[in-house]
Amino acid sequence: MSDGVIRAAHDVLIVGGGGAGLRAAIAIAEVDPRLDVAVVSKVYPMRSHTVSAEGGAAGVIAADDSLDEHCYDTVSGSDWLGDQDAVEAFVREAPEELLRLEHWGCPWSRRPDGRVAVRAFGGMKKKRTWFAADKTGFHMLHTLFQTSLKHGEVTRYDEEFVTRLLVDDGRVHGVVAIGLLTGRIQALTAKAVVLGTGGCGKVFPFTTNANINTGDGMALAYRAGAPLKDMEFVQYHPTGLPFTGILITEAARAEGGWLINKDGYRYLQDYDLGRPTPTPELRSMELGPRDRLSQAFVHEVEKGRTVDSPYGPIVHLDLRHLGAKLIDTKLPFVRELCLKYERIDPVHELIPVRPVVHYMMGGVSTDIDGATPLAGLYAAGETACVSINGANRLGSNSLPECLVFGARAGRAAAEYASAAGRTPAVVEAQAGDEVRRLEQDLLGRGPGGESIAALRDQMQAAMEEAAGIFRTGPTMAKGADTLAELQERVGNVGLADTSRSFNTELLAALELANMLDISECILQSGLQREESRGAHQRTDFPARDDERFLTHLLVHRESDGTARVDRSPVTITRWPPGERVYGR
Amino acid sequence: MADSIRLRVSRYRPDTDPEPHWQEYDVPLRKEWTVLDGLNHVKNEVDTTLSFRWSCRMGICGSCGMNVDGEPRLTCATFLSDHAPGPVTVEPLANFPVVRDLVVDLSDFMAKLPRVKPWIIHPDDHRTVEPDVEYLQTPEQLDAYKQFSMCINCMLCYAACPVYGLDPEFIGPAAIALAERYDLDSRDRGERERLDVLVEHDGVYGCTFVGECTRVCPKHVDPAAAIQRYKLKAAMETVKAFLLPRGAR
Amino acid sequence: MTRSGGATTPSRGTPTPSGGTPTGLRLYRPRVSTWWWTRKRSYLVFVMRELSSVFVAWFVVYLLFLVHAVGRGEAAYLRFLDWAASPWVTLLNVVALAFVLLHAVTWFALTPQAMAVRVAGRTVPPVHIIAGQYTGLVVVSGFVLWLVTR
Amino acid sequence: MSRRRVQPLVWLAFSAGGVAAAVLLPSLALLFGLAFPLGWLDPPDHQHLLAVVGHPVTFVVLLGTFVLLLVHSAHRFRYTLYDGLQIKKKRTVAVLCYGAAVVGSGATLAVLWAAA
Ligand SMILES: Cc1cc2nc3c(=O)[nH]c(=O)nc-3n(C[C@H](O)[C@H](O)[C@H](O)COP(=O)(O)OP(=O)(O)OC[C@H]3O[C@@H](n4cnc5c(N)ncnc54)[C@H](O)[C@@H]3O)c2cc1C
Ligand code: SF4
Ligand code: F3S
Ligand code: FES
Repeated sequence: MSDGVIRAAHDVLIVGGGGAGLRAAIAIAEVDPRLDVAVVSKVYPMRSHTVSAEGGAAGVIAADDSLDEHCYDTVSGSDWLGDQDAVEAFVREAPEELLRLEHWGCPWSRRPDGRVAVRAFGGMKKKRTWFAADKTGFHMLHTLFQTSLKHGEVTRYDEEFVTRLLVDDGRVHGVVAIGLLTGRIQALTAKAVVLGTGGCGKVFPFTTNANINTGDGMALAYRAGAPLKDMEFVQYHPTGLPFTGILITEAARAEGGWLINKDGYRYLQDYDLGRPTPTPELRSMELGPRDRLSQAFVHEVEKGRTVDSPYGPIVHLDLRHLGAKLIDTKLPFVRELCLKYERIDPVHELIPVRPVVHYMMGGVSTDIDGATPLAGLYAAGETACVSINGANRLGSNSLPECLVFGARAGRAAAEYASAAGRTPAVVEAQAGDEVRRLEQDLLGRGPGGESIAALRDQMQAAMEEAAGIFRTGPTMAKGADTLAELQERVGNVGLADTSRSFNTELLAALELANMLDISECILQSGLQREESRGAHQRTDFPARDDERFLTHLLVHRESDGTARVDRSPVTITRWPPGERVYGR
Repeated sequence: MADSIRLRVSRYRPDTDPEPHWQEYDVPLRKEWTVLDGLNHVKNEVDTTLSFRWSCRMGICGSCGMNVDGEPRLTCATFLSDHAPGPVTVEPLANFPVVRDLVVDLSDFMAKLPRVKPWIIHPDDHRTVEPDVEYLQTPEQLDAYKQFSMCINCMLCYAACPVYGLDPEFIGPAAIALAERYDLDSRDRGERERLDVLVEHDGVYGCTFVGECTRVCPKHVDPAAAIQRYKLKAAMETVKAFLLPRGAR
Repeated sequence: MTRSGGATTPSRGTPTPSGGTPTGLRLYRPRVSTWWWTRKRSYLVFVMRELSSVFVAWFVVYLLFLVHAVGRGEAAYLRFLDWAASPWVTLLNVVALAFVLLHAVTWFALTPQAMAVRVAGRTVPPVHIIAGQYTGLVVVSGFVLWLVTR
Repeated sequence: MSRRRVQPLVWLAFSAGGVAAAVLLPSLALLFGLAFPLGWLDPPDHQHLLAVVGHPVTFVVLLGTFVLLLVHSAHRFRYTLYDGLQIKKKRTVAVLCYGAAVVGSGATLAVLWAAA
């Protein structure tokens, strides 16, 4: 083992051991086993947040379904902001990827005849969501992880936190990472780097996301000079448990659950989402898209038709009419979570729910092979923005997105790495700078100064205030001011923990800095988009404005650290912009 | 209900401490707070140097296992109110080397897991590469292995198993349960290969059926059952090989 | 296309972080105390259960004495019975019987876990397996009683 | 290869012994260990017992059962020594335990043979 600044050199380095990262690693191992691949992850791969996904993964397989219909649902779901070439590639390859997972042992739920079962999902006109009971992400992630173990040639750096991308002359050459167990800070060089670092729900106070979802990859890319795309689109999931923010999967509604207000009324019928029917109707009512359902909730609050709880207003999800048998076979985890965290049994009781921050449509801007504008840098999964999700992601599209674009990014990175030259020597000096920054500036700083937790709380509060389900110019501008102030103060956070080994305080400080950068991008994009589209609803600009805003917004980081927003066109192939219609 | 509860937390900093010692913190006792919420309160408000792992806070990522009042538990699924009036002792998972405070070293398990080949093995190699058709699997065939596929690798079973504590060579409950999971999968043909690994001296026969692994498993995987069934399977195979010396292979 | 069926070839990246504790860590390795099994009730029950082996062996020896005595003739048999009624042998037998019963109860309770019994494609529920074993115990005991007292 | 294949067979014998101990020993122990010596029941007369013990079927059954019980005990006791007392000399323990079972089995054969 080398003890210098550079610890090891690889051909392709994958940052992230979630669905996207592992799929990329396996793709490379399969296309070119001679390439030297490594996966770096800040948690053990099977702890990645993909593990919490519940509902399912969409892929056309049923006889009555077609690729075009899945494309249309996705494009209209995205409020026409998704790039249609990417959507077409995604829809075409999703079934193959899901089948591949079937071959690797994923325990998909089955029909009595042994074929893979599919369920309905929000915003989808056909049943096409593959599921493994309601622990789909868990089973997918463990299947991927265990399959990756077969490829013993893939090196893993578990519990290593990447703090910086090494860039020279517009090309990425590796990363600097902290080994959490030892505290050792060293560079891992590579000809290509793939980011699969997941989402950033933790910039908000109330989220379904795990503690690790701090948007590190987006911040790494942003600082290295790659732009972030469509950052203003933050998905609120309509059904999270109050207090914890634990998600009650959309599958609960797909299986027939109802959303009711304090009068027991299925209020979605008042918001142009169709008429209530006893059994679920596709693309209607409870199976409408997430943006519209979350917005309906806010209107119910305004009308005073929600229930007050210690954790703010809530509505109820009613599963009682589904019966114990269906709940236990199709939604066992929902029951487990309700019993454990709310001490209620959904077989007999109503589940209290409220909208909760769930998913980032935006991310590191990539082309349809996962390549970012920065040579040698690739991204896939929630951290990337290809974009297939546009202004609103449909439930069950993101797991297959991790697979499809994880594999594509992996293959593209492999190809690039095969042709790339040697790592230049300047990289070592850069790595040395980063090591010094972490060791002297941060670790050597000592206690006192600002508290990480307090700054984080203030950031989250500001984001909830400014970038909620409904937004206005002035509130976003005010939020941006608060962020600017927090940016100043974050330079003074104190570190009481001087230990090298498993220093989670150091991590929290680095994650906070990442989240502040991303929060800023979200608000800066949001301010620029003077219209309402999908998840970005501005009460000061309530209408969609295709004239001015049928375009992506890209946030670049200027050399002085400020954000510059510019535009890039949306690719339209076969589905010209139209009205989003649900329930009619 | 009292409004606060005392946590007795094991601290160990390798740079300065020769061995772990106790530190006590009082945290608010709220009905929806888990032990993990208590620890986070300490981390955020009281003592930022306390170190522990957690992520999903919904009992699925498997990272927050610790010994709470002597029992291996997921701290995100263990409520403070169930341990009132306290004090609640919080220690790193038993049977593992301690890295720091409540963080243990899992390298041993991570090295063992690939040994049991927890992936689909099938002589037709294309099965794992070409996504042409789906392989049929009836709900009954799925049920046969489903329970053993629920393992979140939380390591509570290793912390509870005295055999593992005494002999860290023992491959251990979760790894064997995962081997069983693939053996029972109708798409797999790797039984023989895994058997060869698991009949070794540190394999299934190291287990003396203490059964604690199953008792503490938060996901009802029942590794104890997996192991005993494996023993029987291995014995039957051996008898078969003995009776039909060549034919069986 | 051939691929080694999952051989874990050593990786080519310099260190092998996938497995193996990183070097240079000062880990604290807790020692398991000799009395670990007194710490928890379930551990204690386990060790007691395992100790039943001593008493099973004792009964084998004891029954062999009996058989031996029977083979030597009536007088030896009666002497054996006298010896067996002596206080310390009685005490030993009482304790040993208790352990044998503990063995039987725990053995029966654990069987369903160790063995998935399938009849006509369906898994037999654990209670049935346990009940079946107790039935076996009663039948065998009845037979023994009948055989020796007939 | 052949060495490690012994483990499963020993375990099988251990299990068979466990079953035998669970279904057969309680009644035998209760009758011959307590009930007959202490006079709770009239002890069977010598002639009858001799006939039973001398029967070839009894011979085979008792021999088989006793050997299994001894292997069962030896196997379990071996692990009790490893775990309960943390004895580290694993080889020695194994040799002593199984050795005792082998010697015991020889003695069983001799005693049963002599009585038959
Ligand atoms: C509760 C919940 C339920 C969901 N349900 C569904 C569903 O039913 N269907 C669906 O399609 N989608 C669902 N989603 C969305 C979907 O699960 C995620 O978008 C997807 O799993 C993201 O996968 P990923 O591979 O991009 O990232 P993750 O799985 O989040 O992995 C990120 C990886 O990056 C690593 N990493 C991050 N930062 C660093 C760093 N600085 N250094 C080193 N490593 C780093 C982490 O360790 C981790 O391994 C759900 C999401 C949530 C929160
Ligand atoms: S078997 Fe259970 S206790 Fe053991 S690691 Fe798996 S989930 Fe955790
Ligand atoms: S606790 Fe240990 S000894 Fe066996 S039954 Fe479970 S692995
Ligand atoms: S934090 Fe994920 S299991 Fe507890």
